[in-house]
Amino acid sequence: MLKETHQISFAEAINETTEQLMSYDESIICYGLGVNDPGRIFNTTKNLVETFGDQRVFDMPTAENGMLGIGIGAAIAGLKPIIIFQRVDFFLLAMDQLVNNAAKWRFMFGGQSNVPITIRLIIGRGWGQGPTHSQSLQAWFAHIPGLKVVMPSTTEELKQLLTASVLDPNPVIILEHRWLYQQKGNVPIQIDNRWLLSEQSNISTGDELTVVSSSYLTTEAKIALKFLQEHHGISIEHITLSVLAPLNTSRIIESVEKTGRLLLLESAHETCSISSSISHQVVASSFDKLKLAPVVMAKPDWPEPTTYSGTKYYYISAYDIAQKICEMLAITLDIEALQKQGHHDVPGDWFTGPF
Amino acid sequence: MLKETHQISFAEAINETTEQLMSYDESIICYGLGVNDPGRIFNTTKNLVETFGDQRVFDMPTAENGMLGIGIGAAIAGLKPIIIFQRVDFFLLAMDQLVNNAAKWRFMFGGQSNVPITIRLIIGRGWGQGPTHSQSLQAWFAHIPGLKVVMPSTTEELKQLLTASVLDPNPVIILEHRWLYQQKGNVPIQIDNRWLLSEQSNISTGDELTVVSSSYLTTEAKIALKFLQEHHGISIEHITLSVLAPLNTSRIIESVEKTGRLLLLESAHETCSISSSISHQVVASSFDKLKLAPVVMAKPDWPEPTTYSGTKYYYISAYDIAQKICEMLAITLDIEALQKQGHHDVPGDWFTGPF
Amino acid sequence: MMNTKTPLTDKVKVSILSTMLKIRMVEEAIAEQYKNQKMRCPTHLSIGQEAPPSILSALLTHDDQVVSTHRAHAHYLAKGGNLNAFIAELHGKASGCSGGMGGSMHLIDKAVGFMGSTAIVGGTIPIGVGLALAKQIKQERGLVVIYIGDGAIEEGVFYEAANFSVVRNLPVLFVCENNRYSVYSSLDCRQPQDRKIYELAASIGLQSWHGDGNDISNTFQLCSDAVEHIKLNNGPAFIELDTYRWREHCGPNYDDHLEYRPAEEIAYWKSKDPIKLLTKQLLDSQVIDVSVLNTIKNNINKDVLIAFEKAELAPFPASNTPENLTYA
Amino acid sequence: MMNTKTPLTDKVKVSILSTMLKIRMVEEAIAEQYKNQKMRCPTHLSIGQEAPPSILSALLTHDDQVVSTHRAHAHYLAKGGNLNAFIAELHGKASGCSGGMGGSMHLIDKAVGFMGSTAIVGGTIPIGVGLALAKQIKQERGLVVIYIGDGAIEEGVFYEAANFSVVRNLPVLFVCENNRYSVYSSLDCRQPQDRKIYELAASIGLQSWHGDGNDISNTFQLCSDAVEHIKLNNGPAFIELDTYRWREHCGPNYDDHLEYRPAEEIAYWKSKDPIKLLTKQLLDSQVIDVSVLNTIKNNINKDVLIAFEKAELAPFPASNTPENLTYA
Ligand SMILES: Cc1ncc(C[n+]2csc(CCOP(=O)(O)OP(=O)(O)O)c2C)c(N)n1
Ligand SMILES: Cc1ncc(C[n+]2csc(CCOP(=O)(O)OP(=O)(O)O)c2C)c(N)n1
Ligand SMILES: [Mg+2]
Ligand SMILES: [Mg+2]
Repeated sequence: MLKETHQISFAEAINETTEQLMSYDESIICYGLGVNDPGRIFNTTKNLVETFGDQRVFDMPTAENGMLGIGIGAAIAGLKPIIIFQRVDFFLLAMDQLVNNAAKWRFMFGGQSNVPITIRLIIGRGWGQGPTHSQSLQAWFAHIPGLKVVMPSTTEELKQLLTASVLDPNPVIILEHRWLYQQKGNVPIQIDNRWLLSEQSNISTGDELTVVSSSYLTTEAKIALKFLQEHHGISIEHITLSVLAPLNTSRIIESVEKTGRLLLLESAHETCSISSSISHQVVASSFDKLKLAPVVMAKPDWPEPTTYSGTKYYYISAYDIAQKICEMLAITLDIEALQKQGHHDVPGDWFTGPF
Repeated sequence: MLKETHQISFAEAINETTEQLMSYDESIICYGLGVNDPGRIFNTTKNLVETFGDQRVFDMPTAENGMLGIGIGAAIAGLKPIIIFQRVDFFLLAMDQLVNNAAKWRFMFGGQSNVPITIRLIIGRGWGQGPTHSQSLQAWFAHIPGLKVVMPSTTEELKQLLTASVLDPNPVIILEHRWLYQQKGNVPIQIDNRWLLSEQSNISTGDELTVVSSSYLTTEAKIALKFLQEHHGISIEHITLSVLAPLNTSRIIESVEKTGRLLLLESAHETCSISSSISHQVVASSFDKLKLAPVVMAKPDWPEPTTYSGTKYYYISAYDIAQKICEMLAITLDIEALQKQGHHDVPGDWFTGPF
Repeated sequence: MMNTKTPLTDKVKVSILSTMLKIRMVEEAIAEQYKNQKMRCPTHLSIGQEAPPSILSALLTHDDQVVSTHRAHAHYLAKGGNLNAFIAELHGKASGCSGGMGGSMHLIDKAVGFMGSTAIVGGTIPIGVGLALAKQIKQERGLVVIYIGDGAIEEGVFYEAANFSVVRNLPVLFVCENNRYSVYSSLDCRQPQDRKIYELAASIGLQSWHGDGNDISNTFQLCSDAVEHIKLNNGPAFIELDTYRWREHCGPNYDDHLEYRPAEEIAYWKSKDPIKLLTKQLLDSQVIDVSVLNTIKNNINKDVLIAFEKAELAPFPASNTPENLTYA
Repeated sequence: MMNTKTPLTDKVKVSILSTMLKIRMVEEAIAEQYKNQKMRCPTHLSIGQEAPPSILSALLTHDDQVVSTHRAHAHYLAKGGNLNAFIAELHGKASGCSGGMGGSMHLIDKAVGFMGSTAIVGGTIPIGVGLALAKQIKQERGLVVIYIGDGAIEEGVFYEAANFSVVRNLPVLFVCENNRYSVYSSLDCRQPQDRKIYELAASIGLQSWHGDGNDISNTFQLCSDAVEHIKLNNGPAFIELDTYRWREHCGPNYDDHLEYRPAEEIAYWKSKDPIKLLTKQLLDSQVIDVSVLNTIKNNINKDVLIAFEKAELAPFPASNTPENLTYA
């Protein structure tokens, strides 16, 4: 069935999807700090309270652990809460309720209650977000059985992923990168309640190497890969990993069995990361097919410094990716055109601070 | 310098080390739920309050996040708190203070304050500890730059590790397995303030395969390896990983370059585990030396069920380890003698519940 | 809404006594059997603390829900939780109320509104508030009772969840069973000396009551007032009831020899055994006679025996159960 | 210990005015310069909220320590924090008070007892209590001031840390600057309508005061009483001061057009500008004249210009700095 689409931004897609979901299923509620304020969580909750009322859409006290637990209770009672935290970092206060209750409730009561909550977490980056506004903790969540972890890469895939997350009977954490919010994409106009959490999707197919990315790193990877393809004819298979947990690496393994080379782009620190796990699984299953060891590019092992100079080489850029690919293919190419112009600490020229 | 030693249990070694440390350095304080109660945290805090007074040794309210933060504040002011949580699971309430403050304080203030706290966490297992009393979250901690993560395997190594942890200027998490507490070992009578956090130590050397273990799995591994050596002449290199973060895999890599085979015993779930990271690092550095892909044995991807029957195959046993080694060496051996006799859910016959 | 108060009739008194007896006798049977090492899980008995949930439950209907803590046996049984499923759960059997996955500390019986107890101190407080939020949003009848101990009061999550329940005017009743101890630790090292828990709760914005939990008629009055307050939609409420655990914190034994509790304190509370006192009152006033009492006890006894027999005979969960339970 | 009260002399008033002026002028310079895009970090200005820390700091000595929040500029400057290091920090320079690692939300100047501000709401509350615990254990002089907003009150960690400070009788002063908003959210959706924050604090066990933070002499009196209370070792204390943020939550601009705050409310608070009022009072009563006032302002102006100049010229941190800072 062909879907009609329209061009909207990632933030608009979140907003539209939420509105359609709440119309479709009146058990869905939506809350979080700032949900109804003038900012409307970067416009992702626009019009919701006007349409669905303040019983279903509401602001909350600054009390992350309590408010997550309350959402879990509401979910046990049959509601489907969407709970929003403006930074992953703030959500650290809620780990007890997340792990000890949300992840285990169904299990520890023998399957008698489900916890259909969706937790929207925003990952900050740049403009001095610094050590307490830029963490990316998907590895923590993926380590805990009972949780599903989703990291959309593109506006195109957002609508399906968010819909499937909200309608999923399990607790789902969806990590949204602040730098994706303005990206435009072709989005199906209507939601489809049969959509599944599709684990991976191919951005491009190729023979020489497999690249796996999630979230904003997909943007950087696309730039690098397009450049290598167009200017140097290098054919690379690019897979976005959208569902990090439960982790299914079959598509990645299939790809690596063809290309023999794997580059994993990791938006968190390397130790105990999802990329390390993928690397391990791929080696375990395809040791003999690999031409070289899988490579992980990750954030260095320190927090994001606030200073402008400290983020210049902190995040992986299209240039870095192209350089690493050349290294893995043992070739030398002119990739200077990939050097980023302008400020490295903003998603685009339109961004002038402060948040 | 030869150290005089004596035979004491793991719990006694913790107690003795703490007492000697507190005598040596009066900036050390010690607190946690039950520190001064009749149980004395399984006797690990015996006599402390009598010797050092209740200003330095005290019980606390059930308020994990607040109490960890208070320890961090005290550490910034120059004290060296040892804070004890009777289960890792309870510590989930304190993730905000751990990650946003303890791990980053030095970094985010440009190195002007250190946070010399030691956090003792106890890992529960068996006798129906179940989903909320048996978690092992070392992978979480190891993922966060700024934290050190220590997992002692034996009574012998405990004293050095605990001493070095407490005297370390950084936040250190030391994960103690409840099933190690009664194990006896030869322990240096006195502490030495020059002791370092030694990252790994060899339990045995061998040529055919490298086994890496931490915490209680070292006990199971030792049984398996001794049996394979004595009854079948199989020579295996056994390394205990005591410091999981910052992760230094050089000794493991050295060993694997000799043996060509690596078996990693993981006491947590596999996804985003420390074992996956070690596997990735070893493959990255020694791809050509490996005879086969590294193997990880881990807990299955669900919480510990409370029921007796549910833990029978949940944890990795000496038998499982021997079986996996046979598989990796592609040999068939009689290992039936390794099947555990008696109840699988207790550390020894002496244990009759309830906690 | 109308005044929903139930009067403390003789009939209600007998029902309260029956509930208390049931809890006591079940718990004593568990204590007795525990040494056989077939209930292999940490177990926190409610002996001595039977009165509060037995009284409150007499005022609750099937619309009302309950969440509880590690010490949940009394709350579960008082709310009408299935006895066979409970004893089977302690034995880790597939027929257990949590399919054997939870054990003593993780009980559930949704059929009677017992929505779950968990072992993390304070962990179910926001769960209960969330259940109440759902009632409000879905416009469903009934209230949610959140049982907690004096220790749980110290957790920030209590404060957070209580605050929200006031902000949204939710139908929730916090019941704090103050037995003065958290494991072995007395209130002294945990809370300010002269601070009253119910006053603290009141200052958060909860309508609050305090009483001796072993005083049946007074406790019934408090509970009735609190339930009515909530049913009239006047906002969330809080009841602090003094009570006492007779045995060790966790496990089947007495631990008086450890002397962390003054002998006089123990003796004082035992002298106020709510079961003995109410039994005497009902016998003295001839509401029941000894034969009625014996019938009640015999019936409980029979049920307990059957529950243990069934539990021991029941199969353990299938080996693929845990995997299947992890995700829906 | 002796009564340590400082009287509100004219000299003290002038010093308070100077501090307020310094904060206001520094903040306005930041707001002005922010658009040049050289201070590339989220920045929460204190304009409108100068009075409380300026007054309290007049009562603090170098033995007293301070921790603060995302909105820390006023607290830092009032405690005597180094201006050059502060402005350099906003520019992310190596000479910044946090070496450029922290930015506006993570300030420190240990030399004057400013022990750190962080960006997680409520995050420094237990840190401050821990500093006070260390003072008690080490028998060091002084108290610890913990600045928080009305939003931070909602975090469980406030409740937990406050409780412990009472249990251990620690020398700590909580100062809640109630500006009625958490980002754009008014108190209505966050806290019960008729609950007073200072009363809540009192019920936790903190000796509490409440006042209009723009009323200099009353606030001085409260602060003085609270500081004395703590110095006499009578236990931890809490002050709630009403105040108002003039500009947007984060960033240099006004955001009155968004209308999340009533125009009359904004006008009311601006009419109570503490700097204008105190200036007028001191001029009217001839404690200072216009030339003294201008000298104060000119000096501040000069210092601000120098600070910005230095900050802009200063080098960024070396590329290996972050790695070296992660572990000691
Ligand atoms: C978060 C957390 N911290 C600590 C514990 C250990 N613990 C188990 S029961 C208990 C006592 C709680 O006391 P209270 O709430 O008064 O309940 P009581 O046992 O007296 O019924 C404690 C501290 C826990 N289970 N969870
Ligand atoms: C734990 C946490 N939750 C949410 C935020 C987002 N946030 C930043 S400042 C702020 C407002 C806090 O309000 P208040 O404490 O009153 O301080 P004010 O900004 O009014 O000075 C919030 C919610 C945060 N930084 N940390
Ligand atoms: Mg208690
Ligand atoms: Mg505020």
